Amino acid sequence: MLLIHCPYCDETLPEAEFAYAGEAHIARPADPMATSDEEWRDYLFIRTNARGPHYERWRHVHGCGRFFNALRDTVSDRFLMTYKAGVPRPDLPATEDAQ
Amino acid sequence: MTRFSAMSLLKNALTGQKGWREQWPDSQPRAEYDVVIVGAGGHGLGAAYYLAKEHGITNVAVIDKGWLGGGNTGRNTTIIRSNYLYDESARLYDHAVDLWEGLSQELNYNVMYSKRGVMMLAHNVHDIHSFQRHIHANRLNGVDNAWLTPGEAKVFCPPLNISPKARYPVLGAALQMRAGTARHDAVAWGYARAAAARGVDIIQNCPVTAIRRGPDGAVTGVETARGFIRAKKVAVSAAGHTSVLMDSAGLRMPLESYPLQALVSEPVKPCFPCVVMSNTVHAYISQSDKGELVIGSGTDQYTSYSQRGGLPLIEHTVAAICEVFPIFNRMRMLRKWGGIVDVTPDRSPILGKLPVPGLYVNCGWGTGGFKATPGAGHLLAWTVAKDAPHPINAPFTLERFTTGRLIDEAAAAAVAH
Amino acid sequence: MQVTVEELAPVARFSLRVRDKGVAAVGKALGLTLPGRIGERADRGDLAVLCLGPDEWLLTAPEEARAGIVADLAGIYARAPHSLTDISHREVGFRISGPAAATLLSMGCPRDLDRLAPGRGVRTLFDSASVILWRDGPDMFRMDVWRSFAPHVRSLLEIGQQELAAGL
Amino acid sequence: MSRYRIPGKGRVDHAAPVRFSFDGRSYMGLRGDTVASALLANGVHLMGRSFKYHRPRGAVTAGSEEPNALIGTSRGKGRAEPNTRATMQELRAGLVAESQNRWPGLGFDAGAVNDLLYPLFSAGFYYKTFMWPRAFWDRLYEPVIRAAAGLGRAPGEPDPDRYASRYLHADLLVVGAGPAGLAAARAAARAGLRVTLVDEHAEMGGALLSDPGVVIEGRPAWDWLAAVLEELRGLGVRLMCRTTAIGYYHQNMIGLCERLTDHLDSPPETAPRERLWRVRAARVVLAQGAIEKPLVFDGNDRPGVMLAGAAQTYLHRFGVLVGRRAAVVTAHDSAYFAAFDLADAGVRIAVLVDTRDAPPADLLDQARRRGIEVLAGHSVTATAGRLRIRSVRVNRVRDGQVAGGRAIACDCLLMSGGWTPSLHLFSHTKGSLIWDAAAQTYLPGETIEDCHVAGAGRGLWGYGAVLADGDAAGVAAASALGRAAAGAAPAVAHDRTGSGEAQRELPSDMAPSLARAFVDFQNDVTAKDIRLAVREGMKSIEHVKRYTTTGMATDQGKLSNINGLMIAADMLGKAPPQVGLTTFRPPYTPTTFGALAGYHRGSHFELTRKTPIDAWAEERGAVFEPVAQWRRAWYFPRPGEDMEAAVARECLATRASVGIFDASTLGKIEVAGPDAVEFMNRMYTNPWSKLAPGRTRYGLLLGEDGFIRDDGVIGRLADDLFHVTTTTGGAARVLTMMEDYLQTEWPDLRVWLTSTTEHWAVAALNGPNARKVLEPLVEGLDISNDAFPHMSVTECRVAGIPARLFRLSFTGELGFEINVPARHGPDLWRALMAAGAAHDICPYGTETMHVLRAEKGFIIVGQDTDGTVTPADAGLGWAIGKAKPDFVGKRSLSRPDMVAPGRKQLVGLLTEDGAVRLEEGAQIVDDPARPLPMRMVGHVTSSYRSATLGRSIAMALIENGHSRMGELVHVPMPGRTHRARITGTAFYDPDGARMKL
Repeated sequence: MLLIHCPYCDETLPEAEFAYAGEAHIARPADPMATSDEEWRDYLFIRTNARGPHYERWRHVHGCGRFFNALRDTVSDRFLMTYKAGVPRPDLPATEDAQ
Repeated sequence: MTRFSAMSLLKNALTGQKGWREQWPDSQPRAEYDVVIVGAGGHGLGAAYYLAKEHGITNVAVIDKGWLGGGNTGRNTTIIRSNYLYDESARLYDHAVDLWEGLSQELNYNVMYSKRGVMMLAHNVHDIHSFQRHIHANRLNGVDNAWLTPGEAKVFCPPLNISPKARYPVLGAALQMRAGTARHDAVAWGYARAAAARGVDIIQNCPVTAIRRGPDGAVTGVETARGFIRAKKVAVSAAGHTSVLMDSAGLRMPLESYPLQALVSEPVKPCFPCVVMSNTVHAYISQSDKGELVIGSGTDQYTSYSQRGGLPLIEHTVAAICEVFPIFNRMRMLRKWGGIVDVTPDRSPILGKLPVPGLYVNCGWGTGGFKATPGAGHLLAWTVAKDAPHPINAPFTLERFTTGRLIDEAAAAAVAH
Repeated sequence: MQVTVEELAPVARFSLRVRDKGVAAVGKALGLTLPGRIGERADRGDLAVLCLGPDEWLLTAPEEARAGIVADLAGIYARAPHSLTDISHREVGFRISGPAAATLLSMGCPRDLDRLAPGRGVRTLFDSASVILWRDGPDMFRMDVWRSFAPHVRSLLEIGQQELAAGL
Repeated sequence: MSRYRIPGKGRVDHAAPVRFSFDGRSYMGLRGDTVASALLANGVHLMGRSFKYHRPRGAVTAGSEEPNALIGTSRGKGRAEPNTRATMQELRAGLVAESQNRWPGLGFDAGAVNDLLYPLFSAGFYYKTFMWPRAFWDRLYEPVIRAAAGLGRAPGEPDPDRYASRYLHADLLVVGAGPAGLAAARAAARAGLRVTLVDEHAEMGGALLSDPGVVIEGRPAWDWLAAVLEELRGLGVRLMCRTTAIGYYHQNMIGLCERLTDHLDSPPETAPRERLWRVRAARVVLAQGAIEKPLVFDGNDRPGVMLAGAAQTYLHRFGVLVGRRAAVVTAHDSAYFAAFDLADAGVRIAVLVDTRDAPPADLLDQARRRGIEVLAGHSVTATAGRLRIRSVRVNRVRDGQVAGGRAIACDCLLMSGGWTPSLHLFSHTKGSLIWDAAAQTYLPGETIEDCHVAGAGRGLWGYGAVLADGDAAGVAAASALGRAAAGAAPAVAHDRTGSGEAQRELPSDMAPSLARAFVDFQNDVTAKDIRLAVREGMKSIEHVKRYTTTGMATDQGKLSNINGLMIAADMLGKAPPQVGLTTFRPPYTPTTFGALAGYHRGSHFELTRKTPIDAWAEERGAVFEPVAQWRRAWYFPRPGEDMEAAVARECLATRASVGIFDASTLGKIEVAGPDAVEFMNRMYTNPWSKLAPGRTRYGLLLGEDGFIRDDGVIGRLADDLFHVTTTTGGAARVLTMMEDYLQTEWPDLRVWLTSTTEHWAVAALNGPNARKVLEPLVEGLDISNDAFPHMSVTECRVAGIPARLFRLSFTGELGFEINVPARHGPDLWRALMAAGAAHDICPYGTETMHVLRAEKGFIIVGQDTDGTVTPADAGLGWAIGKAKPDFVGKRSLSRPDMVAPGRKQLVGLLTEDGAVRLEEGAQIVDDPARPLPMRMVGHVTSSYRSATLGRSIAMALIENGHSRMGELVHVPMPGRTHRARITGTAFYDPDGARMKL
């Protein structure tokens, strides 16, 4: 069971209170009807599936209820950082090599 | 290759087992191959074997970052079945079962394919409807799958708890007799030995770091830890690691890799004659020929390559087993392990050509890859050899995610309201 | 080890949702300052306000105060748009008290209760049920559970009490 | 007192005899004994049979790593378990123990015939045979193989015991209460940390319990131990015996399994048998010590052959002599101390064989003083004896040359191949292991967890070193958490240090093919098998392990892994690290399923949600069906009625007069805020801007993939307030989906969502007389058709209860849904029943609801749709706001395959023979004459007998169904094929007049 820091509660809490919500920073196109089938497929289905640091979303569902973003190393499962929804995608911490 | 026979066994028994030779050589990579297969699991080794045997293509290398059969092939609960709903899936998996049936003889290697029957439990009205739909579709597709009453299910699997008072009472079951299990390692070893005997190079502990393409966009070979290997055709059969590899070829995949856990109990005398699956309570169980109860768990909720997996999932899985089989409550878990499964949006595999000339993929099997091993290998070999999909794997394209023709077995078993 | 579990009498419960400038206005209408940090609580007489999320508060008050609260906040809606939803009947409250209260809760709550100071409250988990856990004192907790989850939670707590009684 | 027990010696209670039985024979042991120590005290070494060859075996260890002495234990009905370690199971009054994997008996076991066939049963044997003729595998070979499998017998009855679990949070968790663990816990606790110290044994102390002669801080080991435990208790340290750390999970979560009652004569009725602890510790110290390695030589598995350290433990902890005339063979100094202690206790040491040419002089000196003959540079090449060792064959070895041997009589043989640091939990963290060439063993390397290995676990030897290391680990943990801590490395006198050399198989003059030198005792894997596996191309230890099954027995390779690795490496001519090490997998020792399941058994496996009306329905004899987590009244049979009769009656009564239905489980979401209508426009397919307050509308929700996810009637209570209803199973999913879009895509919208599902109890009143029943109960509201038309909503009082009143119909009849606060649900229900009595009001369940809606052609999401159905497919195109620029899922509806011909579309289906009810899930074909596989064009989604229409009705998804009205299709069933005609889905009152009465 992971330990996750909720950026809204500002507490580090057990995974049991959280729900994973998929890759982060995949914004819904502003005008979906203007997208091509390929662009729409990318939005719906294509995922980075990074081996190493992975930008992803979690929800503190049994807590403050907020969706937020996290950067987690999918090899070690370590959280490198978590940040509030809407915050622009931060760069990789220099220390982390991207596998 | 020393052929296994009653005679060779006896001879070796009398000569202190001295006669056995290497089952496959641990090859060094050559500069060029006609076909490079990335991933020496059952699927990849099978593809190499069928390329050599059925298509006469023997200048083939199977390359793995670790030891052959060390991935999901050796980390699953070995359930084999083909009672899928959609025509496409039913044909795909039934093709595999056809090959399973003669595989030991085909490979001269006992893969211990055990047709002990797979029974899927229905716990509510919705399950019943869903199973009936499967059974009717299977019947018209020529796939065996029969409905059992709770009493019949209990006769087929005595440890089953069919009390109507259970939190999830057993209201019936769907049984595929032709389904069962096999010895997972033996499948990889058997294919490796038979492929090597036909001239295939098996290159272990040699991570493939990138797929290279020429100016015309076509595949030119693979970069590996032991240097560049030239090949006009590259087939990637690397399960959870497919996304990373494809990325190097400029292809982004509709895949996510999740940790999948499984566990075994201490070995006990035979007490469990078949395979039982309950998708509603998430319990998957059989007993190995060694006596261990082999139990499948679910995937953790987050993507991961750590092969660790959490305790809560194991707790839930074991609770589910004890709910359906209360007599196992005092049994003990001996060991649990984790694999990495690659899952597509519709939970069906992608098996075929890719937009990149000379590049082929076999991935997205999720938690169900082992059962398809011979079929996947066979169809991948066909697709590579003919540079065109076999009719059976033709629907399992990458394009379906653009056009919307998904093959979604799980959605078809939608939740009741 | 001693611990008692009792079901509490019904109270008026509201889910209050408001943000930005509205927060101060709503607080004013309620006659207190809405606590700004998740887990913090403010009281005014029988009215307790617990901050559950960045724009979410739980109000509890005696049932007879319900109409008053609704009227007070309706009055400022135009100035301070918000959502005030009556959830009085959605939840059932339990009080868990005694020296072994925290131990009993540890059978289902994954949080480190040593870090939940008296006077605070949070939404968390008990077994499979989402609950709101108030710590009213060192050995006194309150747990709000959705109505249909309450029998399950209650029954688990009873099993836990029996374990403690057996001394194992 | 038996002749193997030393009066007054050990930590057992000599004043408290305990009677137990083994294989039907009654024995006497002492309180504090394990089954193994008690049997040994009675001179019994033979405790089990091996897996493959059924060779007689005795206890080889005194701990949880025991591979041989596995027994069945039981105490009364339902309380039996196989494969219990006799070396760990404490004696309790009346314990019934049985040996395993033998027939007819332990002494004479027919299965032992396998032992004679060993030349045939080599590693990988199974893969090479049983293939001819093909058919024999299923019918003959596999059944025979399976029948021979397994050790103990699985339990046959449900388990009456309880199991528990808790979460625990600590600053420091120390695993292992030997000297290192005790020192670590003490240092950290003195610095004020929240410390938990666990040990798998019945009491704490670890190696100290077997070395009472050591003096620590001026006190004999056992006095020091008592004092430290006292101090730890005083410092508030949580001390947990009989507690095994089973696994090390992410971010310092460790699973513990505590055995609470198996050692008790008569446990309290309500006490749990075991408890699973989920510990989250800021820091972890692993002080699990080291496990002694067996030596590998022919006959090293005979009963009476035992690890030297185990013999020392039986002597000191239990006052038990494992024999009277002991031989010792060792590659490590530690066995000398075992020999000395046994000698001092009166055991005749027949010989001490040291594989090393030059053992330490002081040890030789001490041996000489005790009159022990030490044969340095010697090897053991064989043992003799059937059910118990009788003699050992000893050979001199000079520069690889093995001289002829001589047999030396003995009744037990103590062996030591050195020690393996116990790194199982460390490697659960994916921590790296580093090969120490000098010590020929793996030591802990790097790990990402906040974890520290202390003591023998990292290769240290001798009490002084281990205690100092533990103390340092405690200090380090404290300072890591910002607590100043003063170290106090304990002074040690009479320390026992030492070293040794690593061996493969011991040198032998025997033909290798004949040697039965066991590496994995339980699985009967010999050195020869491992060499064969390598010869056959198994070049990684993972392959060797899987091919030979070495290390896969219930001890998980605790005894065999390193020996197996050394032999494989030798065969490959590589250094062990090049061959690898099989990963240790949780749990550390086998863990009871019940403990993992914890409270989640029977009714607690998963909770069952019940509505406020549930009790009333139960009273009324309702039959229930599970829907998602809820249980819902399915139908209300009257005496003598079956389901079909009851449902027919409920349907007719509702259509004829009035029926009442508990709709409380429907999901309800309050959507409130100035931007509520904009939010609804974006989420649902329908247009909402023009829906006036006080009006309701059927809402359709898609996934972004364009497929139907959920539906429900939605009422607009005010400009900025919607009362959304969802399907019962969809409630949580829909709210999550809404929150997701709201929080991450449209955070600018001023709208808030609140689940009110459980705030409201809902009674649905349907039928031509519904208004007559309701009218008298409604206060201050005209509910006539003109004042309160179909699809209206308002707030009012019903039966004196504040209510939200909907006028809508899921049955096709005049209908109302009355929402009242949940606690008032039963009052409302009773009031309606009373008011309805005059109209023969009929309570109905979900089945009748399904039939009534099907007669009207209303779909049920999840039954008539299955996650692959678009609004157009379902004939719900009308529910799409054509003018809206966007809503969730809109874009996907124009993907090529979503508009391509041949999609399956929802239609009605009427069998030619109205008496035939099609099966739900039945498949539909155009030409039933075709051979298999037959082309299927669709399937039946809903099918009922309609009492109202006096015939069966069905709905189906059929390719191009909407353009095939009136066509005949075929439904092949086993036995016969039914013919049915494609129709519209509205079978009853198609123009909907009855809803608008």
